[in-house]
Amino acid sequence: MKRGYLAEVMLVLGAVLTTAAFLMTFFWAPPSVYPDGRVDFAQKIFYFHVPVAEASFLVFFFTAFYGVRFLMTKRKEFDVKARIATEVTLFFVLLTMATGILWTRVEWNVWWQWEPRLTTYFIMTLLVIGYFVLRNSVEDEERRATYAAAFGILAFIDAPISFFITRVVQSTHPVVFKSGGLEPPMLVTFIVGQIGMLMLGYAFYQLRLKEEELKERLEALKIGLGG
Amino acid sequence: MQDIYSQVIPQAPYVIWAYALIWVSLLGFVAMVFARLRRLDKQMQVLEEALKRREQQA
Amino acid sequence: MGSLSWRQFKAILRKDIVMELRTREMLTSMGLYAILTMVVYQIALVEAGEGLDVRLVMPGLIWVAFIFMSMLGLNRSFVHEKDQGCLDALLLAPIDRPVIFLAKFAGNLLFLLVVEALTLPVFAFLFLQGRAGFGGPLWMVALVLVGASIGISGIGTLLATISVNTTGKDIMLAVLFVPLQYPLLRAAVGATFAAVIGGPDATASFWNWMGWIAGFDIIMVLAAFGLYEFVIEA
Amino acid sequence: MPEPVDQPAVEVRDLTRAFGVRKALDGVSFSVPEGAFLSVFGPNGAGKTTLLKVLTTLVAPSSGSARVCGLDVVEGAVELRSRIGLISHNPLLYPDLTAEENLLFFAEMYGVERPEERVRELLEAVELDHRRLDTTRTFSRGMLQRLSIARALLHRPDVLFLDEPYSGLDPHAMDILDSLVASIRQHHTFVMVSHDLEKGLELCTHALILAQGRVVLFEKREDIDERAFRATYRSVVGMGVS
Repeated sequence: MKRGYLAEVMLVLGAVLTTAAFLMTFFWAPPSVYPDGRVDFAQKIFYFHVPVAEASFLVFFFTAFYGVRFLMTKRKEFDVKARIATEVTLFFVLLTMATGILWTRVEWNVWWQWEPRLTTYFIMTLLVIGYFVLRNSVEDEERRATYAAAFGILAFIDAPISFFITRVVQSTHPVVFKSGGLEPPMLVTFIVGQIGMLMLGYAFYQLRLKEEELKERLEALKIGLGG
Repeated sequence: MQDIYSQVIPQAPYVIWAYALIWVSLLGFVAMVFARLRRLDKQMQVLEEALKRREQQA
Repeated sequence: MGSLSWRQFKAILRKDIVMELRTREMLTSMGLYAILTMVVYQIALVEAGEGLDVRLVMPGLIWVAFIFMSMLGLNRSFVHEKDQGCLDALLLAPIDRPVIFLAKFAGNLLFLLVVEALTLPVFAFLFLQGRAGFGGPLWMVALVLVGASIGISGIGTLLATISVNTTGKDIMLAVLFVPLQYPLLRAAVGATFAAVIGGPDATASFWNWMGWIAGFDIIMVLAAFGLYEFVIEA
Repeated sequence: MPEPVDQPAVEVRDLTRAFGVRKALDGVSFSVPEGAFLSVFGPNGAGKTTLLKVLTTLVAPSSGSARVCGLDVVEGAVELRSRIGLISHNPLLYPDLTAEENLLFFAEMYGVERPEERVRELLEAVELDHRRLDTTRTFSRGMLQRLSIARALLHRPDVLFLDEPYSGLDPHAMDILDSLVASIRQHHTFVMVSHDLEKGLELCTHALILAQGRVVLFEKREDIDERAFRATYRSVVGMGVS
C-alpha cells in the first residue's frame, strides 16, 4: 500500500515542520510591537491560527470537488472522500475558531465580536456542521450521499460570497499580506508552519481514508461470509 | 526588561492556551485514528481466520 | 423549452395554485406566522419606548419574519408531493427534471410574494404610524422584496426537496437554509435599510446591495437548478 | 391471450445495482415476450423494488443492461417513460384534487392529446364518472385503486408495472382490480411485484423469484411444478429473514 506509506511520511514531516514553526515562533521570529512600542505577545498565535485557517479552506474545496465527482459517477468512494474532507475541514475550522477567540480576547478585550471576518467564518462553521446534521438524518445510503454532495457544493459556493459580502463593511480583522507587512523571519516561520499544517491535513485525510477503506473491505468480507 | 515582562505576562496564558489546544487536538486526532485502525486490523484478522476455516471445511 | 415542457410547467404550477386555494395551508400558516412575529416584536421593543427610531431596526425585523415564514411555506410545498408518493408518479412521467424545479420554484416564489405583499402593510400600520415614514420611494422596497424572494425560493426549493426526505424535516430545513442564505439576508437588510433611510448616499448604497442580491440570485438559482436533477432523483 | 411475439418486452442482462460493496441486484438476467405477465416474488430486501425502479427508469443500473419495449432504460429513458405505466399500492394521486383534476394533471404530464375526452373516457371505464368532481381525499381504498389504474392507462402504455397492487385491498376491491386487469390484459405486458403467491401464480405467464439480489428461479407458467415452486419460495423467504 504505497498511499498509506505516504500518509505516514507526511504525518511525520508535518509534525516536524509544525514543531519547527513552534520553536521558531518563540525563539527566532522577532516580537511584533504595537504602534506605541509595547510588545504584542499575542501575535504569536498568528503563526498557528492562520495556517490552520488556510488549511480549512483548502480541505473544504475537496468537499465540493468530490461532491461533483460523486454526482457524475455515483460511486461510493467519492462520497467517502467528500465526507472525510469535510471531517478534516470541521476539525480545522474548530481549531481556527478556538485560537481566534483566544486572540480576540487579548487584542479586542472581548471573546467574540460580530466582526465581518468572524461572522463569515462562523457561517462557514455552521455550514460544515449542517453538512453532518444532514448526513445523520437521511436513512438511505445513496440518497444521503447525493444530498450531502449537493449541499457540500452549495456550501462551498456560498462561503466565498459570505466572505466578500462583509467586505463591503469595514473590517477590523488584521489583513496579513496587505503591504509586505511581515519581516523575513516572521514570514519564514509562518510559511514553515503553513506547509507543515497542509501536510498534516493531507495525512489526516489519508489516514481517515485508509480507515474507511478498511471498513469497506471488512464489510465486503462479512457479506462474503454470509452477512 | 521588567517592562517587557509586564506586557507579556498578562497575554501569555492566552497564547499558551491557544498552542496547547492545537497540540492536544492534533495529537488526539492522530491517536484516535490509529486506535481505530488497530481495532479494524484485529477485526480483519478474525474474519480472515474464519474465512480460512471455511475454506478448509469446504 | 419545448411545448410539452411548457404544458408540464403550467400544469404543475396550476395544480399547486388550485391545491393552495382549496386548502389555504401555506398562505394561512405563513400569514399567521408573520402576524404572530409582529406581536413578539412588540414585546421585544416595548422597553425601548418612544426613544427608539424604529426605522433603524425595522429592515432587520422584517427579514427575520420573512425568512422564518418562508421556511414554513417551503416545507409545506413538498409535503403533499411526498404524501401519497405523487413525486414518484411525477418522476415516472416523461418530464425534464429541471421543469419540476422551475415550476415548484415559481409556485413558491408566487406564494412568498403574496404573503409578503399582504403582511408588509400590516407591519407598517402597526409599527410606523406617527413615525417618520419611508425615506426612499416605495418601489425600492418592492424591488428588494422581489430580488430577495427569488434567492429564497430558489435555494429553498432545492433544500425543501432535500429536507422532506430527512428525519426531523422542519429543523433540517432551518439548519441548511439559514447559513446558506446569510449573504442574501445581509444584502436584503442593507438594501431595505437604504430604502427606508433615503437620501442620495442611501441610493448609492441601495444599488450596491441590490447588485449583491442580483449576483447571489443568479449564482444560487443556477446552482440549485443544476443540482436539482440529482437531488430529486435520489 | 395473444401469441407471444419474438421481440422481448422486458429484457434484463446481467443487471447489477450496487452502492459500495452492498449489492441490491447482482447479475440478474431474464426476458419476457410481449403480452406476458411476469410475477416477481421474493422476501423483503431481495431486490424486487430495486428491479422495479430500474425497469421504470427511476434508478440507473450500476452495470449490465435492461431494455423495456426495446428501449434501454438509461439511454432511452425519456421515450420509455411515455410507454410504461405504474400501478402501486400507493395511489399516487393528490388527495386535494378532484378525480378529474388528478387525471387531467397527469394527462398534461404525458402530453396526452385531447386530454378532456381521454379523461372522461377513462373515468367511465373505471366507473367513477359520477364522482369526478369530488376530491380523492373522500375516496375509499378501492375507488382510489380504480382511479389509480385510470391514471396509469392515460397515455396508453405498452408495459404496466404493478407494485404490490393487492396490498391493503378488501376482497371486493380485489375483485374489481382483478376484472380491470383482466379487461386490459389483451393489450399490455405486465410486470408485477408481489408477496401474494396465490394471486401471482394465478395471473402470471412467467414467474421470477429473487433472493439477495440474485435470480433463484425463472420459469414459464406451464413449466412450473407448483409443489417445488412453493418449496423454493419458502426457503428463500427464510433466507431473507436471517
